[in-house]
Amino acid sequence: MNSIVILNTLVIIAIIVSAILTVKFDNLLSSIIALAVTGSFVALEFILLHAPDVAIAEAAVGAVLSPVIFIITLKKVKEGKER
Amino acid sequence: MIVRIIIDLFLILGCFFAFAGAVGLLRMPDSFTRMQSSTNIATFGVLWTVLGVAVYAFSNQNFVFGIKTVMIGIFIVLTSAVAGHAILKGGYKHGIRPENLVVDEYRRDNPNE
Amino acid sequence: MIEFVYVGIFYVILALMLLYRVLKGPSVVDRAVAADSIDILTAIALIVFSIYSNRSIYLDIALVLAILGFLGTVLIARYLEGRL
Amino acid sequence: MILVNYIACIILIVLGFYVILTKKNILKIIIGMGLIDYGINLLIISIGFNPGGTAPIFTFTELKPESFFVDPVPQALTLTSIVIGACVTAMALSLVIKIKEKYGTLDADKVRRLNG
Amino acid sequence: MMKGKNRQVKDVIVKTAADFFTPIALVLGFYIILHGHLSPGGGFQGGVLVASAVVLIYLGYGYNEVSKKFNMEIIKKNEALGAILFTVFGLAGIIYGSVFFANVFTNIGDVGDLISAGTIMFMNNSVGYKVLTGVGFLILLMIGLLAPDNDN
Amino acid sequence: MQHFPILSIVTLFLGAFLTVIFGSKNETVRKFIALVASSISLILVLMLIKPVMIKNNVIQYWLGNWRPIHDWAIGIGLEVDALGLFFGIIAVLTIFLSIIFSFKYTKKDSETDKYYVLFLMLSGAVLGLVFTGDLFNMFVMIEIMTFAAVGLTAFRNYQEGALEAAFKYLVLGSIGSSMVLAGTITIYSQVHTLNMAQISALLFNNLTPSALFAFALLLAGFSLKAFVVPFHPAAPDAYMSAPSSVSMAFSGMVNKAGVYAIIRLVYVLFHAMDFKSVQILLIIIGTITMFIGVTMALAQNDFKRLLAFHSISQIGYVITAVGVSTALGLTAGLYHALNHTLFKGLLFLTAGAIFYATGTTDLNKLGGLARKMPQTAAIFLIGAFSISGLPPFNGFVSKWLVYQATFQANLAPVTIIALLVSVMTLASFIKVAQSIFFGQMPKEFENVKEVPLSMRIPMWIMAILCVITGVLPNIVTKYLVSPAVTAALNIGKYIDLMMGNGYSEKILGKPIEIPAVDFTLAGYWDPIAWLVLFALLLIAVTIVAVAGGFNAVSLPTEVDDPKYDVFFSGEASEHSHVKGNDLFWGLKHDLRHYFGFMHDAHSGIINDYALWAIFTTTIFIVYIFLLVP
Repeated sequence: MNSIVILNTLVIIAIIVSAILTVKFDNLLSSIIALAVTGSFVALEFILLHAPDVAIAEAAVGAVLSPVIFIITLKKVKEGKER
Repeated sequence: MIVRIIIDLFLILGCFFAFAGAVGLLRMPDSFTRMQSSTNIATFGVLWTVLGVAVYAFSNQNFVFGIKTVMIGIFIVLTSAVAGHAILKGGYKHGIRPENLVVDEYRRDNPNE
Repeated sequence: MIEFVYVGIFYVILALMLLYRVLKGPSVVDRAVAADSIDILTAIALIVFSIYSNRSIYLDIALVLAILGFLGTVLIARYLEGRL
Repeated sequence: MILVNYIACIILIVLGFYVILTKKNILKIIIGMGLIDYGINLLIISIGFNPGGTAPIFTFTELKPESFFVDPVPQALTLTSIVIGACVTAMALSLVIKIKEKYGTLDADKVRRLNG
Repeated sequence: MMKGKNRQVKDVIVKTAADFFTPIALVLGFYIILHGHLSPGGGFQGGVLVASAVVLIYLGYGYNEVSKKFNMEIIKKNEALGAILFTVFGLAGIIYGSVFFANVFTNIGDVGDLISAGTIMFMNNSVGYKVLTGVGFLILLMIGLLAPDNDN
Repeated sequence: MQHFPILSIVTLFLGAFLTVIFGSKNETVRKFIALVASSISLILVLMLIKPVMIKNNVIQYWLGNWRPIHDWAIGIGLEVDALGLFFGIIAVLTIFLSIIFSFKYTKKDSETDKYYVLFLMLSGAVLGLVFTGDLFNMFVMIEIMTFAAVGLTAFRNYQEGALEAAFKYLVLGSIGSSMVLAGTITIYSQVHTLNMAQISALLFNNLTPSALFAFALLLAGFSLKAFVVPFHPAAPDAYMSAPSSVSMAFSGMVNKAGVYAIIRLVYVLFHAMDFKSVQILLIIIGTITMFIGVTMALAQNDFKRLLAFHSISQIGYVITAVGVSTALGLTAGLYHALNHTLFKGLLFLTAGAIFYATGTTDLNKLGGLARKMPQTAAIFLIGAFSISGLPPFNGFVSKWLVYQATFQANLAPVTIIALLVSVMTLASFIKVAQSIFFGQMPKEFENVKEVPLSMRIPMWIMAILCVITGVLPNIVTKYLVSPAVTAALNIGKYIDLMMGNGYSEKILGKPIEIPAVDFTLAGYWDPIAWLVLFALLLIAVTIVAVAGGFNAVSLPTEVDDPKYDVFFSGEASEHSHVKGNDLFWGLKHDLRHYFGFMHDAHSGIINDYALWAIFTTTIFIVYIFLLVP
């Protein structure tokens, strides 16, 4: 049980750090990448909390669908300074 | 018992290669070498870990588990290669050049890009 | 099977280390590569956790991450190439 | 274990609100809305968690007689919430594209023709 | 146009990967839709996965191929068809003497089979159909916005 | 009978989907589908009046036949009591008339298939919201409603600001939905059920800190959906840029859905009206809402934006009256909600007719249209008299009830503010009438014709309803309002019918007593009291005049503008038309600091609006934690 608590805490720390990165980046493309990373960590956390249904939805939406539409939008509005 | 030792060996190997890949990704000097190091995670780290898990599953007669795990390993190896190729090419065309470059063969072969 | 959890913890620590590269990475390429590696590490941690809790249904999520996780990276590459 | 989750949810929600309040790029504001979604979904799932439980899906093998399920209702709620969040994100992004075409900018300070 | 054709030949690795992974993504998505009442996942998740196969095809072949393959108007109508099917399966509960969303046809199949669980399975599949067409429509729309940029 | 509520919801959604399939090419088909769906839904809901309103039943319906097991609700239930049905009737009426109006009104738009799809989804979501008995289902319906409303706001995206308004609405609405969801799940974490009847039973005398937190979050979220004041700034933008038929639906249904949710929350779910502090909170919010709404409306120059601010102001009346928490106050609030739907829908339709005929709603460009559009002018006057509370029309009845309720509850300052707001409403509608229908007609409107018959029919229906509800208040009160009031106060019955007989007694201990509903519609006439009231009113006006005026800024008399010249007969009459801007300039000049401040506060920047919403939510949380228990 104890090791699961450690694993959970680590994943939570990863979620928080990547969320802070999402907020911190001024470059939109980097921000989107950090958002996708947050999404995959959140999916992992859902599995640790035994919610596989939600985790699949989160992995499909947060790590696949939403980066795709965000990047297409970013390309369309062309404001990302890519470096 | 011998199975346990094999599994542990596989897992330790996987951990080692993944660790090496991560350290490389952190410590390498420029984007291209970092990219090379990240493939370490995707190939050797994944492969050994997946093998270990699969051996455990098969030894416990849990065939669904083993087959799914092996499939995941194969897919990760294939997709990460594709992703690495694409991101390298994208980065190069975007204007990121390796440091200490001696011969730029891509530029030599595709002079007008 | 308690040792599988330790493997998972190790991989999550590696992912945390890679977040430093996401933070630092001088160019978007570095960030994308690090994010791709984090996806892979997440998938492995998922495998390990699912065999720890002995539910094979958890592997579907890892399957999704493994098959479709590279889409975002390739799309970012196309974006950088300027021919999306 | 759960306390850490609650703290993380609050941090995620606060970060999302921080983005909405301070960032002037409307695309960034949508990213902030995504962060709020993550925080609330995590909150719901954490409320439904039951230490020692397993996923509320019945399979014939792999389930021991003494194992029990975590609360399935919050998972259903979160699923709905994720679907709605995805729809809202897609809608907002299409609006952003149209706003960019019409206004020529993404700055929230300049997208203010309706005021007073 | 010539330039675009030239490009397609060059990026052979991504194209091969798209060739290889599109069927796998489709199979995975349909597996998740069809086993929605047995394993994690269901209509929405599988639908999103199937729809992201569109992105794969786009990455491999470019917009022209995608726009040749798919007809937006028909996809839109199919999405509404999925929604109508869902509602009709809900109404079947009323028609067979019970209340809305009631689970009728429960005598089909055994517990744990692919075809079992009565109306729930049908509703799950129609949701999957709706989502895969709906999200596919969304992605096609988004890609279509990029099409003018793609030419120059 | 039992299936009517779900069928009325499903019909609308089914109509939306069928429109996509069959109506994407053919205009007639989609109009036919929309008309059929809305009229079926109208008939189904109206047939519920007899059992629910008159015989005082409550229809309960468990989706999928998941009834409560061991006194524990596990399924999603629909529960139609008189309160829900009251708002349901308002909603279906609005839907039906709005769809008839939009047949001709959207003639110039392309892609009207999307219009009908989104509109039918919006109306289905509102019906689902008022009929449901499940807290999470309420959230889902609110979210669908917001989504469809955003789509409809952006429908005329060639117009100035439609996209911007839609974006602001979307961001604010998503903040509100997050608050509602967080509140819902906080309640769930305490009582582990989502059925509203069971929550109501389990939260009785059991307000733990988490329940209080949930109450504050839900109140803030629903207030955002009802657009009360600190949350309002998305509303005028959205109402202004949406098509008029949709603006009517917004003020008729979407606002009312928020009001319904607030009533359900404070009366049924939390029994919160027993607390004096919650009453005071609602009354303060409502008073601020009606005052700021009307003063902002005075300063507007666009007809629809002015109407939108009036809509906010009238919602303030409703919230104030609901907050008084006596039976009379609730009656006043519900009656005013009904009337608001009627006259505000009427006014929005008038705005739509003017836009259809002339292509603009800017008050400074219009004028003298009464000669060209006599019927529209007559209808507009009926609506304007109703909203300003002139005696034969319905606004008088409900406003009188509001004054009476607040005055009986020893809240004379609120009564004074309500009177003042009513006066300002009349003033601003004089401005509208002057600048649109009377005065000089600009030359470019020589060829304006009356709008077609299918647009006049819903306007006339609403006008007649306005007169009927104004002339026959006793009948309306007896058959529509007072059953709803009784249902809102009779919580024990609500719980019993959902969870099985005896459940509420087991949990609540004793049957909750229904307070006697005391209607004295003839009016409360106590001469001394009214004398004091008028004296206070005079003093208030004096204070306002003193506070704003008496400073020595010279008035712009020496400006060389011909419109300030003395007017003699026989001159060219170009400058004799008094524009909308020019009316009440004295008041605006005297109160210029206030108006300037409010104008700057409505800055149009989304970050500011989000800041208002979040800040007010924080205040709610702090207030409720400090004062409620």
